[in-house]
Amino acid sequence: MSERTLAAALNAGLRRALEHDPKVVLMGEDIGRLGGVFRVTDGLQRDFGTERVMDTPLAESAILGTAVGLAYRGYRPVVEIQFDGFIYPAFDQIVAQVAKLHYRTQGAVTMPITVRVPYGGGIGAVEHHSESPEAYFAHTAGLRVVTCSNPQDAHTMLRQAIACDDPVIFFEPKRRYWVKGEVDETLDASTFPMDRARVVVPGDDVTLVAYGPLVTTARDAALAAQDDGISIEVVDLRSLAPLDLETVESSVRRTGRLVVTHEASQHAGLGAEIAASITERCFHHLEAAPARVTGFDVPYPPAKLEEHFLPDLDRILDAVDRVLGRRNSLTGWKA
Amino acid sequence: MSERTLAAALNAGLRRALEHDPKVVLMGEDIGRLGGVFRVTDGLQRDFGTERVMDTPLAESAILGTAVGLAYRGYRPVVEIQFDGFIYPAFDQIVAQVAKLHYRTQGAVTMPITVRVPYGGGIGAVEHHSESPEAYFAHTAGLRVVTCSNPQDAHTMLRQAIACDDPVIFFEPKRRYWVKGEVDETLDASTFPMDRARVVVPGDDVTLVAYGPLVTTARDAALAAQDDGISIEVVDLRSLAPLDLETVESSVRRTGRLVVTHEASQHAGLGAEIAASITERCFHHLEAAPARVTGFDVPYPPAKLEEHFLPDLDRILDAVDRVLGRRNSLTGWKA
Amino acid sequence: MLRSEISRTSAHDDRTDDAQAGELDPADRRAGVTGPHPRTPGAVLQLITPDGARRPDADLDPWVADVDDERLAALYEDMVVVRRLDIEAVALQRQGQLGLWPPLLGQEAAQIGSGRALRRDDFVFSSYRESAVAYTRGVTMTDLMRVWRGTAQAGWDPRSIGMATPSIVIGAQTLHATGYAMGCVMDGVDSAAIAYFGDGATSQGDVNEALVFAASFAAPVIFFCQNNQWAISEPVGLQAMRPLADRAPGFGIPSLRVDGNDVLAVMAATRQALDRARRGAGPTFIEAVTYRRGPHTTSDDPSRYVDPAVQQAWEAKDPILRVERLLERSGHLTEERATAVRSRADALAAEMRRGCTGLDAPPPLSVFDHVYTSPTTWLVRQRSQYAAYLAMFEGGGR
Amino acid sequence: MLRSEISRTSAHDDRTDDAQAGELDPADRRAGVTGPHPRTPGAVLQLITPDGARRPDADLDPWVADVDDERLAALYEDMVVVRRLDIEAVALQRQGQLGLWPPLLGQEAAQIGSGRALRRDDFVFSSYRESAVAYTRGVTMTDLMRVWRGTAQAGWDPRSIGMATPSIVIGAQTLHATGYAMGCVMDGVDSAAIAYFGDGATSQGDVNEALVFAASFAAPVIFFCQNNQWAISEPVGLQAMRPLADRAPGFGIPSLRVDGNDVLAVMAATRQALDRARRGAGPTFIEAVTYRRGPHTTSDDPSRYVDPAVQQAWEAKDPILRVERLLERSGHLTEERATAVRSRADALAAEMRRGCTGLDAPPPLSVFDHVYTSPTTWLVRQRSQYAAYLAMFEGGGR
Ligand SMILES: Cc1ncc(C[n+]2csc(CCOP(=O)(O)OP(=O)(O)O)c2C)c(N)n1
Ligand SMILES: Cc1ncc(C[n+]2csc(CCOP(=O)(O)OP(=O)(O)O)c2C)c(N)n1
Ligand SMILES: [Mg+2]
Ligand SMILES: [Mg+2]
Repeated sequence: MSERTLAAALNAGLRRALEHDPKVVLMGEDIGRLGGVFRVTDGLQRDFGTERVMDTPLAESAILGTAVGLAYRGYRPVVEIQFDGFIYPAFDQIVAQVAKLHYRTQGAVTMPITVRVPYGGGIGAVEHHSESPEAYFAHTAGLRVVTCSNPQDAHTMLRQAIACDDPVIFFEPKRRYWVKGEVDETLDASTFPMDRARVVVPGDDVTLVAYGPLVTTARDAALAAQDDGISIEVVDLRSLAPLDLETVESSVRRTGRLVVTHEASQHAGLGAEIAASITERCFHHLEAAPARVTGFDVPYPPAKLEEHFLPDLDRILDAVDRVLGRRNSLTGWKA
Repeated sequence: MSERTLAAALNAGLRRALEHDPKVVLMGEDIGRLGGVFRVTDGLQRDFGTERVMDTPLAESAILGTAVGLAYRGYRPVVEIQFDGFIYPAFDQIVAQVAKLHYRTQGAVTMPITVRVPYGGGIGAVEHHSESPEAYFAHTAGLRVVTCSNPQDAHTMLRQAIACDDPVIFFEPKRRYWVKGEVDETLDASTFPMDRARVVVPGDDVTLVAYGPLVTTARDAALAAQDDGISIEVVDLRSLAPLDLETVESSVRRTGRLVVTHEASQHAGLGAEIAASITERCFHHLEAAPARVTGFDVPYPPAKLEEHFLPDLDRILDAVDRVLGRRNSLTGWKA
Repeated sequence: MLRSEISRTSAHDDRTDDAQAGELDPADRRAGVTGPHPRTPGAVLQLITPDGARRPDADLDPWVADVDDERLAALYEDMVVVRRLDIEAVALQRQGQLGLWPPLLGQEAAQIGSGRALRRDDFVFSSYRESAVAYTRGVTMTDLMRVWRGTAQAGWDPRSIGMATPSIVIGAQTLHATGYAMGCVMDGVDSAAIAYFGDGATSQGDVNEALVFAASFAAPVIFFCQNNQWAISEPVGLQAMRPLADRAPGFGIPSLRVDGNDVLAVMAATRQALDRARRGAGPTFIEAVTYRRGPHTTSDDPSRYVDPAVQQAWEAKDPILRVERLLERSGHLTEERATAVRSRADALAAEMRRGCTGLDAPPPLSVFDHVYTSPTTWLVRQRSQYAAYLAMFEGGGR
Repeated sequence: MLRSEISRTSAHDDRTDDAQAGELDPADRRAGVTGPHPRTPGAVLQLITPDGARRPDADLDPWVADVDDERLAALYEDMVVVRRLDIEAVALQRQGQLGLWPPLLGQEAAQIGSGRALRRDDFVFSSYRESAVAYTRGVTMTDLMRVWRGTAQAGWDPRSIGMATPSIVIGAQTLHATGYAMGCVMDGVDSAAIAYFGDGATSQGDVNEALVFAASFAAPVIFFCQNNQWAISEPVGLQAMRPLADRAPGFGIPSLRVDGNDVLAVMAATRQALDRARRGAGPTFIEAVTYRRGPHTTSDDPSRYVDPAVQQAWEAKDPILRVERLLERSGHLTEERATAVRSRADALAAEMRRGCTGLDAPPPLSVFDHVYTSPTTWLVRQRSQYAAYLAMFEGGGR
């Protein structure tokens, strides 16, 4: 047990995976001597060599495509995409090959590929460095999509992802890379599977579903709401595909109210799926329509505007007020 | 006014656009002498020349990327992607460039690009030829995403898409290419904008939202339901981004019941967005949770299994029964 | 006119060494010289002429020194068989037994010559048209039919056959082959990967990225490009201004341009490339110059774009006929043997037909199988709901 | 080891013609010969040596015959200015006034020499590091700051400047340039497009597809690759086994390899390429061999991967110093003039600083502007809801 940043917890996870399984190889741009632009792979090439920690030429489709070939050969490639906005050149290999090969071959070929993607905004970056493309992958059958919100999960879930025989898109909340927390590396990875959601703050009045970078914000919102006498249950989704709807459902059956938040745009985002699925499952328990607090349906804006794009504590609490029928920003608003 | 197949209506739409505006150019694989694998561009290269109807090398990213350059130069490229499953190599150019350039340049540069994509299943094809990737694009801010269900709309909407200064992903329901209908080429394109949904069958008990290839199926379902004394209102969505939620909303306010159907997988698909949005807007009018009838959350299956993937009349009617509280397949089903 | 359709064809001439030597202009010469073979730029390596004459070639001959008339006859038999199977598959499609078929007529030598050069432990990553390669890998007649009949998305177990499931997305497989080859090096074995792709595929980003990675990692991979002159209706001259073999050297990958209708030359080139791969000398690019004599697939209508005269010219360069002539001349193709070859081909075709027509639709609920290595709660639920739905009908319908 | 880090550097030697002539092995020679210049393979064209000597070159000289000492002095001034601006921008970033800055230190000649070769009606598609090119296009000091301060996603109106907004996605812009160039042909004008990209970018599928399309459509586009030896921490030797200029000829595109620290050679090469483009002779690929002397961006830490000795060697090849020496020798750089140049640079730097610090955050609701050319019902609603939300706080908060 030691205190680590989220980035360091990932680094330790990669190290453990490299030690544990000789078939694990790391690939990506600048992951070697530089240790990755976020230093998540710091020191790994030095310790495991250039054959297991490979700097690749600058071509994302090729990184994924060669990872597929390595998987055919029995390897477990762990691929780094430098930033969220640079995963799109690899989209074809991911959705048409990585996601479908196990299905296509009726199980004969597995694709134990982990794709690590630093994602999300809030770091004042230039374009393409702040996106949340998780819905594209969650909509793609055959992929597992997960994201972590704290150092312990970062460590454990990454090891689970690498050990998983299915392809996993592993979204890392880049603005939380430097958040610190206790990490127990000896925690048995199997005790809490990566596809399970977790109630991180128990509560009775409203279920607040968040994931990745916004879990911290959601916790803060729950804390702030206490002062108003509102009890929020915060669920950290962790897995975006498949969704652990059971955990959300059992919470909403108690609270009767659901707020979902994510940074990605609203239209056809994950929030829609959670709202729709929970409505299907708990229609008669719902006291109000599920509310979504998300990025707007605009491209990611310039850094100086991102605070007006990203959900924050106040916008979340405003939605909490809405599902509780309290005065909120839409009180009196007319379309 | 003349009777045409949907494919011929599109062909006539392209012809009109080429005649009308010298800046319109067509690009794609095999669209020239062959006239496209579905013959949608038949005869156009012969009549407008190789400079306005261009066979391109076999590279989708380049087709979109050069279309961007042509748009910079003032052209209105109309691009054909040969099949749904081959749009992914162009994904980066579409989501990172085409969708964002107008926003990025604060309106200085427009991207009047139309991307025609034959999509959907039901034609007994091999892999990658039956997909419904619309949600990926609908989730991408800056794109307009539309689809047509009949020859008249095919013709008019395509002309509207080409005339539109925003990029439009134009999904063509390939299994309906040979469906015939009356087409009035003189219909003023502006009378009914392409971003408006249309009630194609009026009804009182259930609102059934469909688009593209399933509109025909939805109409058939409405007809069949009449025998059971059930009155279904069928809404042809036409535009998937932006959504015309007003039309759906005003229908659901009357019926209190919503069924949405599409071929794409369910998880984070368009159905979720429609269900969630309508729940937000009409929560107190809903008598039952909106139901979705969609492709399953599996990769598109081999041809001999596609009937067990695609929504059909019976599966739609089963969901209609469900929202009506009638006996249905889930009566007595236990999770 | 934006580009000249006429001028661009010359770069793709298929003439062999001697014929072409004097005709290229100096600029072409400069740009066109390829890897380890300091030959006439753009020239096509050949060992058996269309007339069935054996041409000596100092570079290639050593690689097929072991191919005596007996072995050549075996290659001949392979080619006759795969042509027969191809004809049968077309017939099956016409009769509604297959949804689609991509004929290989004309490309038998390119596929047999390369496929037979491989070792069991090598691994093939192909496109959709390589049924003859699949045949050389030992794919059964029935398995060959699955994808095209629509009963499965893949016909065989890639690992046991040593051949990946065909890639329908153009070019994607070249990266898979490169990654696999990187894995061979890591494993310390001298197996190689071979990627099959078409002339049209060379325009795809993926194929070029594969060249970049293969060069950078010195991967033991063969890029085997069947230049059959067409990508559906598009001539190779639209894809590339230079012979395709000229592309690779700029990436640091040596290339060979070989007569793709000459089974012996193809085999020699492939073996040479495999030898480089096994020696740790990295990737090789082979352009096999051939011709797609059938439609792109059974859905295609080549009458819209093919010039019959060109088609005829290529028929004269038939890959089987030239070996037949050579073997006849050397007395190794007796009437008896020819008959035996034909009946073996017929027997396999019959086996294929039986296998094909015997393939039934998979059970409905198998649509949910193998999405993940272990079923997820969500898919189990979806499946069970669909089972409940199907059960409604069993009981006599809704 | 999977690949040899050492052996691969040799292909990227930056030595000029004479120096390198005898050293390449025959295979390298064969593969390395580039387009219209039948020179020593891999050799780097140069007109001004690092010592400031003017080297004659029969091929290049005619293209800069008009560049007398006065004009050379103007290029010198340009380079001094853009270096000064670059230094100011780095300082602004360190002071928290910019979010990020990608320095161009060392690449002044490559950008000024090419930028100044362009006509007003040509169009630039660049990457993020080409602020000196933007300067030649007349972008204002304030506009140059917008993207990096984070007040906008684009700094200027591309159409009025004749330069697209920088492409951050590596390689994407090469396709835009190609399409634009195709449009020039259709319009019957002799304008050209130029695409700027880095050595790392050459590995991207998009860049290779751009070469395919440019060749196929004979597009009047210049592929201007600044080989600054690094893609963040990755040396060019990881991306390519051959000099980058060797790539294009295999696509049917002639190429030039030029000393990117020699403003005159760069200008000559670019003008030659532009002339080909205007004459309808199609695309040209230029590799400008240079060096990124600063960090990748202000966020980077090159001490992790740069060898100080290599860095020093490149400092000796400084692009400004050599012109300074040449002009001093010819008496065209008086103390007076040098002072004038410096104060102009300082003035512009001050203007840039003022412009930068004067840029405020855009109004909150502008986040909804320009998503479409006309607002959609849906966005109008989202905007109005957010306005209602913001209004809550104006009234004294929740
Ligand atoms: C990415 C992608 N785009 C388009 C297609 C549609 N398509 C199928 S085959 C083909 C032509 C391929 O030509 P070539 O590479 O020469 O192979 P050949 O068919 O001649 O064997 C095209 C365009 C595809 N399968 N994949
Ligand atoms: C598609 C894509 N992948 C990754 C990145 C991250 N990235 C930004 S710059 C860079 C290196 C680019 O190197 P090069 O092309 O040589 O240009 P230079 O920075 O040297 O000017 C990388 C990997 C990106 N911007 N786009
Ligand atoms: Mg072909
Ligand atoms: Mg660089």
